[in-house]
Parts: sequence; structure tokens; C-alpha cells
Amino acid sequence: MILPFFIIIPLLTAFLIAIVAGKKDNFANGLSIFSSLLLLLGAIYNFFTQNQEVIVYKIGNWKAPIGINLVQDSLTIFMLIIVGLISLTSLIYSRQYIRHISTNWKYYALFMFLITGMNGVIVTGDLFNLFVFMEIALISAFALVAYGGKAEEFEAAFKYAIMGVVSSTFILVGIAILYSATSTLTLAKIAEQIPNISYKIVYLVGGIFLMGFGLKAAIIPFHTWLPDAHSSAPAPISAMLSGVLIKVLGIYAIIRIFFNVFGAPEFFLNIFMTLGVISILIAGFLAIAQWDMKRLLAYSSISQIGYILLGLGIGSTLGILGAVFHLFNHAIFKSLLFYNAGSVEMTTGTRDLKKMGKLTKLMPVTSKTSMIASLAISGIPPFNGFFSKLIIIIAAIQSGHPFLTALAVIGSIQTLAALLKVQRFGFHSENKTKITKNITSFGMKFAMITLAFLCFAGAIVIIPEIKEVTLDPIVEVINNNSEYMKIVLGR
Amino acid sequence: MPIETWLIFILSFMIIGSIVALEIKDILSAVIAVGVVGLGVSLSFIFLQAPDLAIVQFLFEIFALIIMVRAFVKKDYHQEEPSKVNKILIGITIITLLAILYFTASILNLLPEFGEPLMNTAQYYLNNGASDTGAANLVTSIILDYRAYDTLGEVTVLFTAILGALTVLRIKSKSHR
Amino acid sequence: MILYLLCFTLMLVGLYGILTKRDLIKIILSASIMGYATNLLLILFAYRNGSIFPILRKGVEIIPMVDPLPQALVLTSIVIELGTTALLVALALKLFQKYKTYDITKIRKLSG
Amino acid sequence: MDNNSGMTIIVKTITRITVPIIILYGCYIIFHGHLTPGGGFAGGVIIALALLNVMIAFGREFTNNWLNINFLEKLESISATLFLVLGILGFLIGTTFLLNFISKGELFRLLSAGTIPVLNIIIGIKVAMSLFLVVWVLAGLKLDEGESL
Repeated sequence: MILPFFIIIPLLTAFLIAIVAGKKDNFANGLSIFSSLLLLLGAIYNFFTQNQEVIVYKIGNWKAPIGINLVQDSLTIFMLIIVGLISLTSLIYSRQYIRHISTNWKYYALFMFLITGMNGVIVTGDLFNLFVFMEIALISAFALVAYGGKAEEFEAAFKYAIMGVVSSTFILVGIAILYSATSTLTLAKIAEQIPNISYKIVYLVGGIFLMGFGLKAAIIPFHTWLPDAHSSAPAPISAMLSGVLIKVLGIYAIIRIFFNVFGAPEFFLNIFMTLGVISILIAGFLAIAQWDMKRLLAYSSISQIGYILLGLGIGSTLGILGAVFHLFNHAIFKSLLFYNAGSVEMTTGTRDLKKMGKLTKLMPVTSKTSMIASLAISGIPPFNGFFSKLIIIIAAIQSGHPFLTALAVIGSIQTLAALLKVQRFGFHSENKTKITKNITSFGMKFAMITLAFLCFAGAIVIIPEIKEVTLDPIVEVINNNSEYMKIVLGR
Repeated sequence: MPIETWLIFILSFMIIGSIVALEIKDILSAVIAVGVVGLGVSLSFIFLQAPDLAIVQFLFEIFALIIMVRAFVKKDYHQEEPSKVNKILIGITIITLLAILYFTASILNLLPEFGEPLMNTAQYYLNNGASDTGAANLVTSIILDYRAYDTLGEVTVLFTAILGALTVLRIKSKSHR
Repeated sequence: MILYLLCFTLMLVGLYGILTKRDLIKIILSASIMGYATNLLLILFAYRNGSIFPILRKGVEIIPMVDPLPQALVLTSIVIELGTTALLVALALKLFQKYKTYDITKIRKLSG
Repeated sequence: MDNNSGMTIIVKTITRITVPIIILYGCYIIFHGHLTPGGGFAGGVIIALALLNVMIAFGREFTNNWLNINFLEKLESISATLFLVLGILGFLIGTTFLLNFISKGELFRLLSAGTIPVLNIIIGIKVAMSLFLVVWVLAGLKLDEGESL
């Protein structure tokens, strides 16, 4: 039973950093890397020992509707592995990058709180508890976005904070109405009660939750904060926000609530599909128009979230498989792209694509990994992004939406165009900078190379034998909520 | 008078108070008007038999007022908002919000009536709370025993928020970055 | 029913403030109004006719009590709101320090 | 205490009398959290407000000498850690995380309800320290001296 340790370890690390760390950040950095390594290993250990069953942990020994329960199923482990992986590389990357800004232990404490919040959202089986841990993750994210200390960073953080507060309030209202209608907060118990209450209430609560979680996932039209927040934050934080946070707080929560609790009503699936396609197309166009490297990547995040939502909205087994796989892939290559942008920014001092160029010689590792990530995100074989997009597109064809399929393909071309712009102007055009020294450290290179390797290696998940033990159980969890319900309620 | 009438009165007062707070030009008055709305919330908590919350809401109201006044009003920098606000935008916003209200009204009807909650889970706390946890205050028994994990999260939220505020306020930006 | 509706109206007033106001402080105030409305809604859902607060007293036999769970939730949510407000105030002050204004239309380094 | 910072001598004298009473009341609220309305949060805010009262009446400089701010920051972190440690103790002594592992005692007694009073005290310290610190730092921010763009 190591489930509560996914909360205890990062939380204890954060508090220890706050108590013990002095002026310097050596201790804080080492401790946080160690604990995120432990988290990743714990998640992998769970993956190998779990045997595709649902495990329930009773906190304080109170059973389901009375106390709070932690629930572990395939989806939980999958998300824990993503969080562990990205946070580990991000912390390794931070070591030099953050010293560039300031040497303060507070960064690492806030970072560990961010991980705590996300892990808490992932493992919990209680609606209000999900809200509380969501707040931990969000509040630390607000502070981390402003960490650079420049004017536009405060502006972005303020915008993000206001949006976050509004969305949290919506979610709390949804929780209140749901509590009034079902008189319980345990997700499984609510799922049990849903058939007994009026479908109109489900639609109202679903609409409110869609606004709340949609704001957190930055689905168009709720996306306005994301390009600012994700481009202003320090690079490792951008990678965390774009790579994991919007997925955990947005997509994961949507999956849990709309699929596992509400039982995937057709009405909402259609909304997901529509919003997904709109996000793909509009964010794709906006991405091409950007000249700021990180802003371009941020807009591209919105469009990739659109793909995940499209896959979920199709609702067939294949569609959900594609969505889950794309979620994993996007976490890897978008974080990698943000690491690249960060090291380019650190070396050249600018994020403006017009002012860069000819970085292939100067920064070989950065430019090569960036090329891999760009190809992967645009869906070029043999990288992982190709397979996930292909699955989503096939699912769209199978479900009888040729028009959506065409739009999704157009979206893929837009992504390619946007990322080629980065490659062309950022790395390959003639030299406009006078910088001759590459200050990327070993840790940063290590983080980038690891993720670039995973862009290749991620593709093997699609081999049927491996898919059977990795992705299929997750799709099973999402599609079939009765098992989850039965085990959590202990019958 | 039945409690419902009192609450309707207080809530209408709070709505008016918050509209005043938003529309008034002077910022000190706006802060104080929101403070009054918060006290209205505290008063409603007393009517709704939630003394714990009434105390906490009242104290936090004072505290929020101190933060707001200390932060914004003493420095005499605050200038009036520019009067030319986009009328069309405001109109669209109000119409949208009224539409939301209209649709919600029909659905809120379907919830259990005021004063008659379902109490499926809650009845367990009322019956067994004292013998399970040994605390006479059942709200305390919930926040610190049945749902202590939530409270751990809440303490962490507070810690994070304060750490974040301290980080934000003490940042000295390095110019060359 | 009418109480729920009034409470919802209060929340929409807060939302209206966030959407239309151009002053950082008023935006923060609107956010806290939304918070009040949500907390009140939860407690309204908890009230039971003719019952008292959920605290046992010595020598008093057990009588109907209101639902204690939403009270616990609201206690948590009030603290969370206070923390968020403190952070928002800190960010607003830093913005003021940089731009010398609270007017959001003049704080426009970022487009979109 | 003859410094000129802060408010007039009348305010200072009254503060000197009332602040200990307010703090005592806050402690009462915290210790009786499991029996009467109130608890860690309410009591913590009361103590924080008492400390703020001192800060407003005597000025920031005096409070800095009177209280050790660094120590308060550490105390905040330590109290938060204690909450977590108590949870882990439930794991080690009992069976699960955050188990109420101390004996429940007799109803309506001050020393009853297992870990609940302990948690109330921890939360009280935590809330008091955090809220005082945030106002302390907000008050110290000099808006007009900020670096411009």
C-alpha cells in the first residue's frame, strides 16, 4: 500500500526544504530531485505490481462514503508516471536554469507543492478533495509563473490567477449542487446515484464543470490565459504547466467526472468533439502567427489538447485509446520543446524568432532534440506523435465523421507549419546573434536527451503485445465505470 | 418571522451591497462595501445554524479588510477608473448572465427544497460522530478526523499561498535575464 | 428555491464584476464576492427546518441537527479563498510597483 | 518603548493591556475547538489579529525587535510539518495514514477526542503565523521605490 506516499513524499520534501534550507539551493535541489525520483520509481513499481485491478486506500480507516478514499487504477498509475517523468527531468533541468534567475529554495518548495497538488488530484476518489488538491497545484503554479520577477510575468500570473479563481469557484458550485442532489462526495457513490437524479441536474452540473475544468485545460474559448502564463513562466515551469498541469487538472478531471461518474452522456461527448475541433483549428492558426518562440509553443499546446478532447469525444474504444496515447506523447514532446526554448533563451537572451538563427553549430544537442520533438509533434513517422494522431484520425473515420477527420488532418498540417517556422527561423536561418558561447549545462542536456529518446521509444507502446498491458487497461477503466464503482464502495 | 424571510432580506441586501461595491468610484468605499457583504454572509451563517463558520467568516472578513486597506488605500495612488467603459460589452455580459440565470432557475427547482436536505451520508455523522471521534463539536470531528486529509490539503494550500505571496513580494528581478 | 436563486444571482454579480471591471482591486473584490456566494450556497443546501447547530451539549438530549458536512467543506473553502486573496493582492501590488497604475487597460505588455 | 514610531501613547497603553487578553482568548478558542464553536482556524486568526494590533500600534520596527520574524517563519513550516508527521504516526502506530490513534477519552472533557485537540493547536499556530507574516511582508513593501520598467 504505497498509495498515500505519492502525497507524503513531495509534501514532506517541501516542508523539509522550507525548514532546513538556508540561503543556497544545493540542498533543496538535491532533495527535490531525489524525492521526484522516488515518486517515479514508486509509480513504475505500482505499474508492475498492480495486475489491472482497482486498489482502494482508506484514509483514517473510514470507509467510502464517510471518509476520504484514495483509488488506484490503471489510469491513476499512467498519470502518476507522466507526472513523475516530467517533474524529474524538469527538476534536473532547473538546476542551472533557475540559478540563472535566482538561487532561492522557495522555487523548489513551490515546485514540490505543484507535484503534491497534481498527485493528490490523481489519486483521490473524493470530489471535494480533488478540489482542494487542485487549489494546491494552481496556487503554486501562480507563484511559479511570476518567479522570474519581470513585469509581464506578474501580469501573466495575475491573469492566470483570476482565471484560476473563477474556474475554481465554478467547480465548487458544481460540487455544491451535486452534493445537494446526491448527498455524498465520493465519486463512486455519486456515480451510483446519477441514474436516480434528474438528467437536467446532470446537464447543469456538467455545464458548470465543463466551464471550470475547461478553463483549467485551456480549451478554446476558455484559453485566453494560457499563452501568457505558459510563455512568461521559467522554461522548466512552462514544461510542467504545458506538459502536465493542464492535463491533470483539465483532461484527467474531465475523464474522471464525465466518463467515470456521469457515464459519458452523448450530449457532452458531442460538445467535447466540437470544442476539440475548434481548439485544433483556431489555436493552430494563432500558433503560426506567433514570433515569440514560447508563445508559439503555448498556442500549439491548446491545439494538441484539442486532439485529446476530440479523441475523448469520439467515445469509441479506439478514440479513447488515441486520446490517452496522445496525452502521454504530448507531455513528452511539448516539455522537450519548452526545454529547448529555455536553453535557447538562456544562451541568446531572446525568445524572438526573428532575432535568432544559425544555432545548429552552437547548440547541437538543443537543435537536434528540437528537430526530433518538432517532427514528433507534427505527426511524422516513426515518432510517437504520428501513431497517436493516426489512431485519433482512424477513430474519427470509423465513427462516421469524415468532416471532422479532414479538419483534424488540417490541424496536423498547421502544427507542422508552426514548428517548421521554429526550425527555419530559430535554428537554421542566417546568424543574427553575436553569441558564441553555449552555456547549456550537462543536466539540461541530459533532460533533453532523455525526452528525445522517449519520443522514439514511446512509439513501441503501439505494438499489440505492449499495448495490451499498457494502454488497453486504461481505456477499459475510462469506458467502463461499474467496476470502479463496485470496488470503491466495497461490494 | 420564519428564517426564510430573514435570509431573503439579508441576501437582497448583500446583492445590493455588492453592486454598490462594484459600481462606486471611491475604492475605500468599495472595499468597505464588500466587507459589509462578508458580514452579511457571517450573519446568514448564524441564521443557518453554523456558528463555527460565522466566527471564522467574521474574523477572516476583518483580516481581508486589513489586507485590502493596508495594501491599497493608504498609498494615495489610486485614481478613478476611466469613465468610458465599453457599453456594448457590458450590455452583452449582462444579457448573457441573465440568460444563464433564467436557465439555472428552472433547474434549481429540481433540487431538494430549502430546509429539507437528503442527509444520506450526513446522518451517519450525526448519529455516530461523538462515539467515533470523541469530539462534541461534530464539525470539528469531520474536519479533523473523518476528513482530516482535506484539512491537511487546506493547511498546505494556506502554506503554499503564503509562500507564494512571500516569493512574489520579495523577488528582485535580475536585469540581464 | 428563491434563496438558491438569490444566491446564484450574487455569484453572477461577482462574475459580472470580473468580466467588465478594469480595475485590479475591483477584480479581486469581485472574486471574493463569488466566493461568498458559493459558500453561502453550500450552507443553504445544508439547512434543515427546525434543527440546531451540530454541536452536542452536556445534558441536552439529541435533537435534529443541520447537516455538518457542508459546514466542514465551507470552513476549508474560506481558508482557501483567504490564501488566494492574499496571493492576488501580492501580485496586484507588484503590478502596481512596476506600472504605477491599477488600471488593467494600461497594463498591456502582453497581447491577446 | 519610547520610540516615536506607531501611534500615540494612548493607543500603545491600551494595546499593551488588551493584546495579552486577546491572545489568551485565542488560545481558549483553540483549546476548546472540539467542544465549542471555533477551533484552530478561528483561534489562529484571533492570535494573528492580536499580533497585527501590536504591529499597527507600535510600528513595524518595534515589532521586528519584539518578535523574531525568521523564527516565526520557521515555526510556520514546523507546525505544517507536525501535521504531516502526526498523519504519518497514524501510519506507523496504527494502520492507516491520518488515523486518530490516541484514545478518545470521555465526551465533553478537555482532554478527549484523540488527535483532534493536538491538530487544533497545530493549525492554530500555523494559521496565526501565516496570516501575520503575510501582512507583515505586505506592509513592508515600498510601492514608490519599486524599480520601474
